[in-house]
Amino acid sequence: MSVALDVVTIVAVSGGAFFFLAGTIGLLRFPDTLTRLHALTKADNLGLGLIVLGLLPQAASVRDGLKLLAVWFLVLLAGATVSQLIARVARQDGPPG
Amino acid sequence: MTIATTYEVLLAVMVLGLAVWIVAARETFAAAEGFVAYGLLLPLIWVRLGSVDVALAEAAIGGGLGGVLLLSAAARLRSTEMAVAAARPGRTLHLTAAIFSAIVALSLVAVVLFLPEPAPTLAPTAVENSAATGLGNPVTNVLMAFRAMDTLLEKVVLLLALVGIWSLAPEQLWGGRPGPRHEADPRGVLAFLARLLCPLGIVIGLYVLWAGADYPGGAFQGGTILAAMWLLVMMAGLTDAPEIIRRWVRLTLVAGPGVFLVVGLGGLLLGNAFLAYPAAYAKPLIVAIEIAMTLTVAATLGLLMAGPPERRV
Amino acid sequence: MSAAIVFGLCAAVAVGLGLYGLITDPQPLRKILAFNILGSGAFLFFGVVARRGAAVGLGGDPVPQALVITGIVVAFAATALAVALLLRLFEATGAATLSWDRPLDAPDDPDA
Amino acid sequence: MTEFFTGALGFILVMLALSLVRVLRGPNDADRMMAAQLIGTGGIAALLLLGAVTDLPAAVDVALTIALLATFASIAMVKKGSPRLDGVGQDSTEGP
Repeated sequence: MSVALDVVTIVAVSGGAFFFLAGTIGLLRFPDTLTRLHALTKADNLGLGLIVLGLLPQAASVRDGLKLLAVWFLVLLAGATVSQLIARVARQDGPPG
Repeated sequence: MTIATTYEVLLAVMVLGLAVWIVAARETFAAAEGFVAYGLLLPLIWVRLGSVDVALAEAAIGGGLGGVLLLSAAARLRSTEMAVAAARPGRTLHLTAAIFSAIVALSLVAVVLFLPEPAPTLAPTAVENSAATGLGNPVTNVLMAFRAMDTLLEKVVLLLALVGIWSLAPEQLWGGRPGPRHEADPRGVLAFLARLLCPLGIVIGLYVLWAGADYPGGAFQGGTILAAMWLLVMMAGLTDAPEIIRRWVRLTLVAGPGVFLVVGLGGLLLGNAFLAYPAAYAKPLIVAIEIAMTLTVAATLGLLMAGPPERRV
Repeated sequence: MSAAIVFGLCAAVAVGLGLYGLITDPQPLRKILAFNILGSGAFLFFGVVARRGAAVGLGGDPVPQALVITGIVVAFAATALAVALLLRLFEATGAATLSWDRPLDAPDDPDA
Repeated sequence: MTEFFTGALGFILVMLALSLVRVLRGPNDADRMMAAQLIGTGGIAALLLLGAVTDLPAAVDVALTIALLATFASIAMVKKGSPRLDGVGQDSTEGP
């Protein structure tokens, strides 16, 4: 049982790290603001989400698990809102595209 | 170099890189954006140093309210920037300042390298006396009992800063509402965020206050989170800032220091000293002070961020 | 090297950088930013002292930690007051400068 | 498991350091703000992993606070100090 949970942790956290890598590379390499925004949201939602998912089996108590899920939910909410707001600024700042 | 040290060096280099950028950036607004990132990285250092209480405070202030304050100010002052930047001091002053700052930094480096061994610590004393209050969090013990006077005066300082800001209002606007009225878009993304985030944030703020008795957290950290939620609702235009002349505003602002003072004077009358808690009631009294403090901190920080009164209606 | 040494050195450099910015930057808001960097460096020192004082099962000496929390509150209050003063100055004069030469009157003089 | 978390933590820290480059390079406000947002998220991930590695469960509370407040800076940036959401009347153009 604990081995299976450890495998879940390793797979999920590695997946999360991969999406952070993808998000960071996208943020650095993509040509304009809106495509970079696209890359950012991957790291926000999937990267952190998978890391939270991976940490859940290791949580010491139900309360710790709930806190982890709350962190993810807050980041999802913040990410969804902020990407809207940033897109608004990007549209004002530069040519669309 | 161990792995842990490598990480610490990486973190320190990141923070210092941002600090250089904040000092050197051409545009103030960009520097303020760097300061937000700086404020988001500092809590990592504090957790690494084992000071989770401080990490919470730094996250709430540095990553949250402080960044908002400086970003908004930078945006409002953007038009003046080029003119003021032209007044850069001469090369001699830059060189002198660089040498002076380097000397200060190097002396501090020497201080760090030659700190006394073994390190002096008050931790054993704090643990020995923790039974007197019944609280499990040593930092809360220090804040609320062993150095209660500091904490009382710190809240008075917050209040004085607010009085200072309010006194910047033009005579005819005294007693009015602080800051501009934020335009509401009830179907917009900001109103959506405020409606969803605010209840959650209030729960988390109260949780941080409640946890503060035995685990990292406390009145200031919880109050800062509540202040941020209030500010969010104001920025979304869902509610307006209160007129500062209102009695409930004034009462909330003095509630924390007021309760603290009353308990302190009670200690003088019943016990043996100012701010001495009667042993049997130490914990309930401290919790009562902390609850009043949280409300006061939330109100004070919210109004500090809102600025001086700008409107009568 | 321990965490205390690494972050102690980091604190020293942050104080130096903040001090330099505070002295040289002509813009008051930049001075406020630099002041905050200087402050965070000073706070980190307390964190280092607290870390070194770890004993009897505590991760750090609680007294410096409590002092830093007080310090953060006071520094924030000071920052908010300074920002409000600056914005009021801007409102009243249309400029945000501490210089005697009003930059609006003499925009072309770099050595002013 | 600790070794694995330590490795993951180092990886996230390197990602954080890389996204700092975007703060420095810009070119405009939105880009810097995105980098700050990514640093917020990465910092949260690092805090969660650090809490698991060093056995400091309270690190999650710090992560929770950051998650709650990281949005504020972006809102302040978009509002640009004006009461309107799109910051009309403020000069928001900036060359690369």
